Amino acid sequence: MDGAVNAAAWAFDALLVLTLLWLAWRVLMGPDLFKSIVFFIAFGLVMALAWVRLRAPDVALAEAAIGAGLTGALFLAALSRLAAGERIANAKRPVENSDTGKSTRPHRGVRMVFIAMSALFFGGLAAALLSLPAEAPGLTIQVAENLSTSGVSNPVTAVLLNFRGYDTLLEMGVLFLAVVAAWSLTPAPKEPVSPPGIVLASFVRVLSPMLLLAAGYLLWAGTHAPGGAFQAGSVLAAAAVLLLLSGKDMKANWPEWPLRVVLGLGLGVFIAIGLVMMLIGHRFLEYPLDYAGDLILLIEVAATLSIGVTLAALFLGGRPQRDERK
Amino acid sequence: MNAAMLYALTGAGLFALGLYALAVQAHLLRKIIAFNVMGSGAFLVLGALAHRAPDQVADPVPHAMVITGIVVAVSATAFALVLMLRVQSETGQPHLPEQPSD
Amino acid sequence: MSWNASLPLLVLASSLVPGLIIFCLPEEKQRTRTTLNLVGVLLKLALVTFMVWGVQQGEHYETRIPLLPGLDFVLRADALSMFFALLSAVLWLATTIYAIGYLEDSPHRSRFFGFFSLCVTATLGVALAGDMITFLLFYEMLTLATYPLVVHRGTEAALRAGNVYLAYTVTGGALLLAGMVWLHTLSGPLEFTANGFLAGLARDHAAALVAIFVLLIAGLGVKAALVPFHGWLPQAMVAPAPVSALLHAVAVVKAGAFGIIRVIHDVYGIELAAELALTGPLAGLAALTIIYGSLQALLQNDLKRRLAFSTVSQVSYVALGIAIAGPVATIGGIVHLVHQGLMKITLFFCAGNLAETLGIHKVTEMRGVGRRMPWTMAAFTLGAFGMIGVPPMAGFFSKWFLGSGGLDMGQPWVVAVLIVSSLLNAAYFLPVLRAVWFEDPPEAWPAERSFGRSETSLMLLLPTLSTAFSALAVGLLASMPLSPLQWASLVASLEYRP
Amino acid sequence: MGTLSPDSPWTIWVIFSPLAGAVFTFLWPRRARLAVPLVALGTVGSVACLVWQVAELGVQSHALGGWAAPLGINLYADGLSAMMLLTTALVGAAVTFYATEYFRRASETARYFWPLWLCLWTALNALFLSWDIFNLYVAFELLGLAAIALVALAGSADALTGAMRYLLVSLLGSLTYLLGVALFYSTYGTLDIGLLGDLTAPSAASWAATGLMVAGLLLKTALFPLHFWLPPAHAAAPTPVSAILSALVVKASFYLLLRLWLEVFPVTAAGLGHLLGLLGALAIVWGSLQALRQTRLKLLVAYSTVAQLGYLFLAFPLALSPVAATAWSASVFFILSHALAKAAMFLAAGNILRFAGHDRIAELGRAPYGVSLSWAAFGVAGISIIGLPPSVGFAAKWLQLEAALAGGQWWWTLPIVGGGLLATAYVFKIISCVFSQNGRTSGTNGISWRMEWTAFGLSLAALGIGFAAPQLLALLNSGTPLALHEVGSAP
Repeated sequence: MDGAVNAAAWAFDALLVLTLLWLAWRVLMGPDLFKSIVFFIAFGLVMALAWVRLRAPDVALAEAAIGAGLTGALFLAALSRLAAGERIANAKRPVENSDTGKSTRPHRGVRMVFIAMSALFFGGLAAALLSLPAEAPGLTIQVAENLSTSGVSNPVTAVLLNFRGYDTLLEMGVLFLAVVAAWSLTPAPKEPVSPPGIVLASFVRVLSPMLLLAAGYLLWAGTHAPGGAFQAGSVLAAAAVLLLLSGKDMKANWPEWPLRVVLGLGLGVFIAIGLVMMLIGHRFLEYPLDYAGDLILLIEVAATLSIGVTLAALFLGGRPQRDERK
Repeated sequence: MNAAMLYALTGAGLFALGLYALAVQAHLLRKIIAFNVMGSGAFLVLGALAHRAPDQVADPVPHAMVITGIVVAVSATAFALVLMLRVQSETGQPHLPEQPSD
Repeated sequence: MSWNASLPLLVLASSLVPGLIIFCLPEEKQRTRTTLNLVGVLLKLALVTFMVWGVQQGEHYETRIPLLPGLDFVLRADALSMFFALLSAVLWLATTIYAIGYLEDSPHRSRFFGFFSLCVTATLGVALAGDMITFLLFYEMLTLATYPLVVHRGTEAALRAGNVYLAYTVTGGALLLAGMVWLHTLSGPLEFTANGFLAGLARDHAAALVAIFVLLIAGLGVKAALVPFHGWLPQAMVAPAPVSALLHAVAVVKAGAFGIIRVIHDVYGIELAAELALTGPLAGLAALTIIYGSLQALLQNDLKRRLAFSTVSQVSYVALGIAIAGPVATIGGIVHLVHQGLMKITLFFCAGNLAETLGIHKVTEMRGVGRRMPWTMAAFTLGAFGMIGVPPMAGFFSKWFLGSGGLDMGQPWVVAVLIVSSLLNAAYFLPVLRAVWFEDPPEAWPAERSFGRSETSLMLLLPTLSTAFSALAVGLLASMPLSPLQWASLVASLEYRP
Repeated sequence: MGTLSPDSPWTIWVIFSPLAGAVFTFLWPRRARLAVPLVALGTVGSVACLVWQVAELGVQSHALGGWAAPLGINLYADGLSAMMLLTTALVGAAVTFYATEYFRRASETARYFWPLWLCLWTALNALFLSWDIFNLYVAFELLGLAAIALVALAGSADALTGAMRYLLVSLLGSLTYLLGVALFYSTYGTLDIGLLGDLTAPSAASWAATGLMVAGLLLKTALFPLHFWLPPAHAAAPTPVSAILSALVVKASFYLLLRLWLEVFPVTAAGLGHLLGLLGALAIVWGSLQALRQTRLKLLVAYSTVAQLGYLFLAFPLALSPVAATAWSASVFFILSHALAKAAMFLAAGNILRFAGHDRIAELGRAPYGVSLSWAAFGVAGISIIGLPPSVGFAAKWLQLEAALAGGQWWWTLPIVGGGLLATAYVFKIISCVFSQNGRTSGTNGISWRMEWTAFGLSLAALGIGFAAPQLLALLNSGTPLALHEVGSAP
């Protein structure tokens, strides 16, 4: 009986792994960029399945929402903007640059060398992996022992927001920086990414509130079950992206500064709480036992908002255009 | 060898595949996609190895690290895409020019 | 910091500070610049004189600042350093006045005098350096400060000469550095000590010490223009005349020669150097340089190039005197620092006067110039006689001591070298003198400028006459107390204390 | 609670002063000119206090969130961290001062300089203080993204392609590093540098991890032959950014390599050490020759960085001897020296570029007289780059030569000494322009005194700080970061 379950599990794992590799190959080497991106989204979803198999539901959620969903959307948006840019370039110089979209591959011999090097790399890495001792050292026990004083009951959330909260803080910094950096590069492209259709618009009208609800649930659930700020934030961003896709021109109506404030909110609240803890005599980011849960929730709410808006802003691909109109 | 190790090896394979694509693909969008595949591979190695002892409870620390890594990756990707579009609008093409030989 | 400890720093500051201020002065502030220059010169001269007096009274002047583990920045006054310091201070006075006259109305004077002051600061630093690392500091500073002077004119030729100059001197500095670090790893501190500080290492590290010696002498030999490291010196002749005077008589070649004295006396110690058989080859190299320089000088038609090769030859007298490794010859070598300085600076001033006043650059153009510029050519004659070694000029005493020192040490070949060299000196100077005084002047000079009743600008003439006179005086008064010769004897006696 | 007393955790303020500044300048760009000096002052002050703590009280550590390693993340400051922070603070303050003038004409891109630069400063400080290899990865990404965005700020095609290439290299380096982190964690079950140091032993996995991390970091440090991305990016960036990148950012990845080498990697990496030294020597020669060949001033300065980075790597073979601490100290001194001098050089070059309107070396003659102080800065910085006394570059070179000769590896003196000669050649290729009579008289754009004096001040600091070498050496050895793994020192 056990054997049969095991065999089935093995077969499933093997199938999953082969699918992953095949999808990756199609993503990387497929001739058509659009198809590659679609395959990439599929790849992300299968990857999420793999994370489920590895008993990492939090990661699976994050991978599905961010790794597959948002990254895929970013790729699609970039591809359509690339095409638009190429049309402009071709309009200017119709003859010489007609083949810019096609990627030029290096010579066969060079490719063989790269193949050999990648294979060598894989071989070495695989040998190192296989040489690892069977018993995995880790921090499972320490996390479990301290979970009760962390303020939350989901161990991953405890690690993310308490034990290794500083990592998460810097990661919020990276997100914040990504927006600043993207805004510094260019104003957001003016044309809507795709023309809104009636079906899409009504679909979005139904879906957006549900997504908001889902985000709220994920955020709340994160304290004791899979979920948390990043997953919730990305769902929030998904709602925003859908609204943008359906042609809601949010940037025109909104003044810029609330947007800036929300973008900085997560990081700001995180730093402020850390420093306040320090000023009242604790370590940086050390939450008093009684308030740990509340403080973490406060940080998560702020972070969720910021993450959602940040990811949506990144999807827009540049700074708000208000500045250019003046 | 168990299932977790299988996933870890797959992670290494994805990383190597991405590395190859990074080397041979000239289109910047493809290079950026390759980074994402490599990143997924690295995360898979990290997550799967923590799980390689059969009957252990999953170690949450690598999971947290992977989530952090995914968010960092999406930030870097988003920025890279904007930069790619700027390169295209300045130079007219989504490739890097040949390195001036030095 | 006590007075005695700060005095060496003040000596350096007396030219460094005016130099830095001069950099910031606008070009047209000529009077301020001249005042600053002269105040700096006189202040430095006063301070150095005071220190000379102090050293004679047994005062101890030392500045010490830690620099690296086991290594300090040390400025210290001893007999040898004050000897060189006083020479530099005095000749700087003459050169500064000369340069002010020479560069009247030429562009970039603030820049020129700024680097000029840095150059002298570096020379004084070389003189006062109490350990090798401090010596190296100022030795490199000297390189950097003289480069802008060499390329001052900014022509293609000047820039090329500057590159050659840098290539030689920086390589020399690098060799010196390598030698010093190696020495440091063997011996620890690198402070100059009378009779050297390496005696204890001779048994275990003899080979290393020889190699280090080669590195150090090669590094110093570049500036001292020892063959085969002399290539930069004739090239650097494109620089303005005061710079040439400075390079040849006061700063650069002297710093190299002075460094050789320091290495042999105060690093290795003359006994150890002789024991390791280092002095013999050095003496041979010096002798070779003496002959080679003289021969080359004979072949030059350009006056400044002829003088340059003469320098190559003459400076090696210093190295020769030290390398003979006997007390008498050492006196001859050390005193030649001063004697050659006075004579060679006179000759370069004269060359500058000829170029500035009449546009004469070539030896063949000098016919009959004695009638047009009698004072200048009188000074030139004194300098030339000194170089040949005619008594009672200063150069005679140098050669006398070198020769008798060589005989004392049982090395009669030295006398032969000196005789050949003197004959060659005579061969490249006497025909010039004959042409100057006894041939008829041409119809017109290449580019004549009028200076009223005087034969040339007084700012040019006075320094020339005073250095020529000094070259005569130090010879005539050689036996007076405090004459360079007596002072050199004192320095030598410290090294050869029984 | 005495939080601001001398024993308060200045490590925290060192990281969060600039980060708070970054958020503030993003939210209120119009107040940036007012806030930035305060932020810089706060950061430099915090660093000064931390350095004082390290010098007087020894190692400072702070368990973030109250969770000690291995569960939590420790901040850790010893002499090495203090030196890096100090270097960053010196250059950072100067560049901040310079940039207030450089970006005076508020353009749309200029207002993003401040949050980006302050993020970068945060990342640097975080990197120098973090004691956790995964946290270092996050800090590294922060650093890389900020640096790349700053390069792209120049907006030209050169800058954008340079930034893009930099981005690709940076991401590749980070991912390779991350894979190494994964291997270390799954072998030893901890991310803390100190704990890992006690655990690591030679094994296939730890060797693979070492290899991956070293490769990633070499790529980011631009060690020859992985330097190809550096000169275009550094040369095309806006002037203050060029200074920051060359002075600080490449040093950060070297610092990390050094730290991991000393603390984490299995100790017997002799072959790898010699390889790194060899590449360093080649970098010195190749970078210098390339610098000599350049016809543009900023590219010349950028290639000089490639060459100077080579010196840092000579420590790896030199430390395989009883005088390891000397060899490592030399590298840290090179970092300090090059940071100050190269920042000064880039700022000076930027002034000259802005004044003359171009940076073609052949046409720079006679341009100098409007910006003579910048030329002086270039020259004085050149003294440090060449390594002449009394600059701190000389101290570094002296220590390195000493390590080579005392450690019985005399052949390394050849690149050290030869590099100085080549450096003289390319520095004076520029300096000779001042004296040249060729070229056109050009230059109409006035350069404010602040921009000139910042460059000059930095170059003077590089020259004069050599006199503080004994104190710096004492600071560096606080907590003996360099003496932990002296191979072969004990019988």
